[in-house]
Amino acid sequence: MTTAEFGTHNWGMVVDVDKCIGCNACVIACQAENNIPINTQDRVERARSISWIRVERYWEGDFPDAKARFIPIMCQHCENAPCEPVCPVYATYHNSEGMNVQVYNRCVGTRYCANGCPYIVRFFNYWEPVWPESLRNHLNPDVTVRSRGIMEKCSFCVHRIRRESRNARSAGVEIADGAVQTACSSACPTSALNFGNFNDPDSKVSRMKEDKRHHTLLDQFGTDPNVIYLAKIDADKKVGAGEAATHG
Amino acid sequence: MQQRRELDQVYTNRKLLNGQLDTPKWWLPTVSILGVVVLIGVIVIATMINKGLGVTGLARPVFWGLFITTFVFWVGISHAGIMISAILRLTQAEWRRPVTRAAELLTVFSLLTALVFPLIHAGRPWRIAYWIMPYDVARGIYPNIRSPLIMDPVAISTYLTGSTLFLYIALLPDLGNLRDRTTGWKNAMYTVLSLGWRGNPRQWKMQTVGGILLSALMLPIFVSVHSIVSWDFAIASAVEGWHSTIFAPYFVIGAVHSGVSAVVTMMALMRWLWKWDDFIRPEHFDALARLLIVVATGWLAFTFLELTFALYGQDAPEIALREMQMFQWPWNALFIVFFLTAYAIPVPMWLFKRVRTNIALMFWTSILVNIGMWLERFLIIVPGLARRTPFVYTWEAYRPSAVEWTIFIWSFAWVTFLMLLFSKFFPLVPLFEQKESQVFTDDVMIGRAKIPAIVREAD
Amino acid sequence: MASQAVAYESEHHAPPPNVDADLVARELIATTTGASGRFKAWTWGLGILSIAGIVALILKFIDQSDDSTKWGYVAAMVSFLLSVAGGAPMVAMAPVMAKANWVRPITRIASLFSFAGVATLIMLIPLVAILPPLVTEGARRRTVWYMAPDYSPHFWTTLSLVLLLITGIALFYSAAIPDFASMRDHSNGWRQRLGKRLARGWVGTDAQWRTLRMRIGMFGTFYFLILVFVNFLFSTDFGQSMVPGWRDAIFPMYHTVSGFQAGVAGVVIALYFSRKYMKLEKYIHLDAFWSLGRLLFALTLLWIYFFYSSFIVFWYGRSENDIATLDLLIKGPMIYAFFAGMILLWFVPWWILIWNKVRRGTTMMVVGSFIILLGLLIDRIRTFVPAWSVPGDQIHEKWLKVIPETVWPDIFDILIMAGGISLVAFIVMMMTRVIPVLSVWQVQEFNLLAKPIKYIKGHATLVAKPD
Amino acid sequence: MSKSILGLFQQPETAADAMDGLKEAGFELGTFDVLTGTPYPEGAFGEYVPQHRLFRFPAFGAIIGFTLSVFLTSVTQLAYPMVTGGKPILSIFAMLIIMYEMTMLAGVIATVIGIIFESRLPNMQPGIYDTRITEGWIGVVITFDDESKVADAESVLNKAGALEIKHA
Repeated sequence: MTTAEFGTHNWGMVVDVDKCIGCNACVIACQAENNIPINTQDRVERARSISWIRVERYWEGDFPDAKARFIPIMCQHCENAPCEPVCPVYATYHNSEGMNVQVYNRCVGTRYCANGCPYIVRFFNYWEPVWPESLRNHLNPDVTVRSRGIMEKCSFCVHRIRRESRNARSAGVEIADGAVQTACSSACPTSALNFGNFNDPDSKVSRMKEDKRHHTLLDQFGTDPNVIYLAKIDADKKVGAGEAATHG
Repeated sequence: MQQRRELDQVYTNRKLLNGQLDTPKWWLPTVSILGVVVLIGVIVIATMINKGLGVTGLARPVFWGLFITTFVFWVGISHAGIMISAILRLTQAEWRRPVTRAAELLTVFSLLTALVFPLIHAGRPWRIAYWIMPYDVARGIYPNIRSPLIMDPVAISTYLTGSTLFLYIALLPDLGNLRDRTTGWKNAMYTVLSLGWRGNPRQWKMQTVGGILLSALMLPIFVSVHSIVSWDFAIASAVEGWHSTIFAPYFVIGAVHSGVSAVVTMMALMRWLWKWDDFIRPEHFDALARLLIVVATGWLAFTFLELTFALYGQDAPEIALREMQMFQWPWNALFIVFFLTAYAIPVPMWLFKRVRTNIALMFWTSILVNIGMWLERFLIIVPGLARRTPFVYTWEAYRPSAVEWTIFIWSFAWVTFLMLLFSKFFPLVPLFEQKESQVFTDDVMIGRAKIPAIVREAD
Repeated sequence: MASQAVAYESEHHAPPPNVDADLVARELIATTTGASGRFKAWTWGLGILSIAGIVALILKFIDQSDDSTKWGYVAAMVSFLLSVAGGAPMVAMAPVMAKANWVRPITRIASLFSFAGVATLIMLIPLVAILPPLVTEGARRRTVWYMAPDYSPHFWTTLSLVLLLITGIALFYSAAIPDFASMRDHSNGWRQRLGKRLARGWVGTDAQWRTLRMRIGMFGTFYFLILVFVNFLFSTDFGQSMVPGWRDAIFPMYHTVSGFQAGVAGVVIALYFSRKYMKLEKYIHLDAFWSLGRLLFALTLLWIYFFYSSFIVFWYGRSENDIATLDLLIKGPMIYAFFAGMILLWFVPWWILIWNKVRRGTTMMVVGSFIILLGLLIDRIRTFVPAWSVPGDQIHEKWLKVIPETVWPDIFDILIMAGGISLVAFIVMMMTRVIPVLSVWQVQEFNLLAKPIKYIKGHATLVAKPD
Repeated sequence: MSKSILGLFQQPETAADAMDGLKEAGFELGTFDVLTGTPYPEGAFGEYVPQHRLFRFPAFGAIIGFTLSVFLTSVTQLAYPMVTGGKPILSIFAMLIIMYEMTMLAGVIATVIGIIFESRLPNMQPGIYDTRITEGWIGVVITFDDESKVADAESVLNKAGALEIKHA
């Protein structure tokens, strides 16, 4: 019963788990692109590290024939996002391009959204972000530096989308498929991460979505995510990373 | 149930106004010590706001911790007031009389305390204006009323306003009384506050009728407040321990359980501190304990239902969560303590009249109940968040930091502090109700038996 | 001061009828004999309807025992009867625990309903046979019986219902002994013989009274516990667990509370008629109606509260089974039933009972009670018919995949429903021939404890509160 | 302000006698009143039972509160429509809660105003009074339009056994 009426765009991502080699390039790219403060050792130990995209690793099977499985997890940009209705100040809502956006300026930091999120991809700034002197000039001018006390999460690199749509508008053309790439998708060496427009039926992601391996994470919560996963192909085992990620 | 005692009204005035007309010896030292604790708490809060929430123990995925637990706890305590003074007024329980005002006070002050926690617990407290009172056309954006966090302030402020006014209306006759007993600036103050109370039939009728009417109006609010607080948790479909339809009544009855126990604690303290043995008598504790047995058992039934239907679906994550909540360190220890203190120890004790009429025992058991009820909230909120999701990245435990504990302690000092300040200027036991009970109770002789009876107006 | 003041028919300041105990006994026992023609006609009509209902039940069982989806209306009926017949005696018990004086005269009329538990039991028997086992197609359906043997719900529900019936009758009997004694002394014919047999040598010694009070308290507590248990079992095993993924922790409580609501309504109706047609104005004071009215009002609000607190959680939750459950229970044709139930169970009674004038009268009270009963029937149909309409080969699923067709009542169902309701009325009416509708000794006690007094210059009532 | 006298009694019965005496002496109800330190059962002194319209206040307040809340909840959502979690822009079930609270709040406030208004407060010139009334004494206060009847009023009070009579 979603009431969002989309324009020409419904941005989404297709993650081919079969291609993921767990190299974490996407994580680094995201950190650099989005001015995410450095996850120092103590932050990681205190479970306060921030990484908009992460690569979950699973072991399947027992020791001698154990297999490592990787699955990249970022904000799923759900249509029925549990995080959205609980925010008292509309700091997070669903925009007309099918994205779950976070408005830093509105956020007062109740952290209710983070409780609601089953994927736990929302992060809270416990401290004022700091960078070593050497990195000061490396910050991305297109992305806000989040102050302390607010939530943040994967934005599908919205600033890139905006740039491309500006260019397209000035050129008077539609945004070409694949013109917009998020930091992670452009950094992915095996093109496991694919970004595109689901509303365009013959875009790459729309075509990949039709693959019979497709599934979404934790579908029992009925969140209807915009990130589609393609299950692991396994020669000897039928179990795919998808099932491993969903309950049971 | 009511041992009828002829108490001279002059004596009643002198005893029940001893807090206002002359200061007890212990008052000043106690208040100053509490003041120091309160001050320390305020400083800690200020530092936390200044430094940021990093000073707390919160860590993904536990984004709500001790603060919200304590918030729920105090909101729960606040349900004492209306429970005692509204429900018992409507059901005409005679023994409510000495307790009503203290209970209403507890409501007001615990709500004031509860309100603090969500605010200081926000990431950017200096911006909560946009959250709580945000109808600023300038920003063009209004609060999201779909959010339970908007319903909370609305409900709590409604309850706070209502019970404050309720308290004041019931205070009017006693203010008149104080006005007659005092001189100088105090007299002036009470004259203004009592609005020129005289005690003619019209005013008394308004007291009684208005009291009933206000009770009837406050009752639905009382139920709604904790239900709405419970929906903060219940609507989160992704958190196994929270998404249960029973939460609203379950929280409400739990709140009554802890609130009434808190009233018992307070009564015992009042009886000891102000030496009100003639007014707060064992039979009042007896009656409250009987009430508590019923409430506690009802609450246990709801707990049972909540657990049953958590496992009803037999979903792996739900079962895993419950397993962690009850059988894994450190939750299992907390769970055992919770169950013992909230039900298993006090309620069987209350079954004996000897315990029910023993003030000291009632005092300690009621404190036990509140320890247990605090743990209940903690065990609902924190394990629910700290559950093991399929994502190993988020498997973390939560340890409250010293800052959180300090603010937790501060809240208790703060409530007591406010209470004692209030007691310096206003009577904690409603004098007119006390005297009314003298007027309205009588004995009837049936055969040789002398049976306590109550005068009911034939209206 | 709005208090539980003793208010009277003519004008409020009239003193209560301090008729002497002997006269009370004679007048009340007289009501058991000399039924009017209208009364006889009604009992005949109701009796015939009930028999028709039972026959229809048997035929339906022969005809449709293979298809569980057809039995929703019978389930709804059992739930309805359980609510009315089971809830009513509670009305007598709860205030007695609270030592309320107004309830003393009317405890009997409330506990007469426990005999109507027979009707519930009759309806339940085929249903138990129809109820699918826990394990279907190798999969265990969602119930509270996690590891229990396969037929646990069938067994325990039946057993607890039988227990409820027995406890109810025991409660009735232990409170009725003194009345049997006075029937032995004042009545004649078979009633006297019956009284003689059942009074078991009651002479009213102090020890006998003490044991009597103890028994009433004991059976009352048992009755309450068993009633809650029955509601819990029936609403989960015969309601929720029939729908895969319907997980509503508050539903048993909802079922119980609306049961009490129906019970109070039933008592009000019984009071009204016995007061009107048995000329008992002198004994059934308006005060009782007033207090029952307030009770009914509170329960009405409680109903909407429980309903809303489950609904809002579903509405926010939006997980697969939340949505499926809502679609099943309050979408499609059921939306009308839902709104009808809400209006009849909450809005209209709420609006009627909020007026003190209504609660002090009898006519609007009885109208409100009938409305509540109708609303409850519709609400039970709204919950149980969709629940049973889930095909038997799907009820073990994780959650509901396809919303089944709504089942409409066939001729059997209509007959069964009419029969069930009339059976309850029939049983209660028949019992009034056996024993006075008002318990004699409690009326006497009432008159003993509530004394009209002249307080200085005003009028008041002195209500004694014995421990 | 017209003249008024206050007779003080210790026993309710005597006070009641005084009230009767005043009635017999031809003072109409309303010109004399009884002051007590505790509520007594209505009509205990045969005093004139005050009429009140208290029950209209909550209804009135509730209506205001409800209208206000409907406006607030619906307009603020429509004014800045944003989709959250696929919920309808006008989410009635969330609005209901806010409406409920605001209705109750307005009802309570109106009731309190009603209580204060109906007990004719605040009244900073309460007139003749005695502090012993809050110590259990009972005052019978009579207000006169003409001075002439003061004497027989006093006699009535004395006959009933007034312990003290104050003039003002």
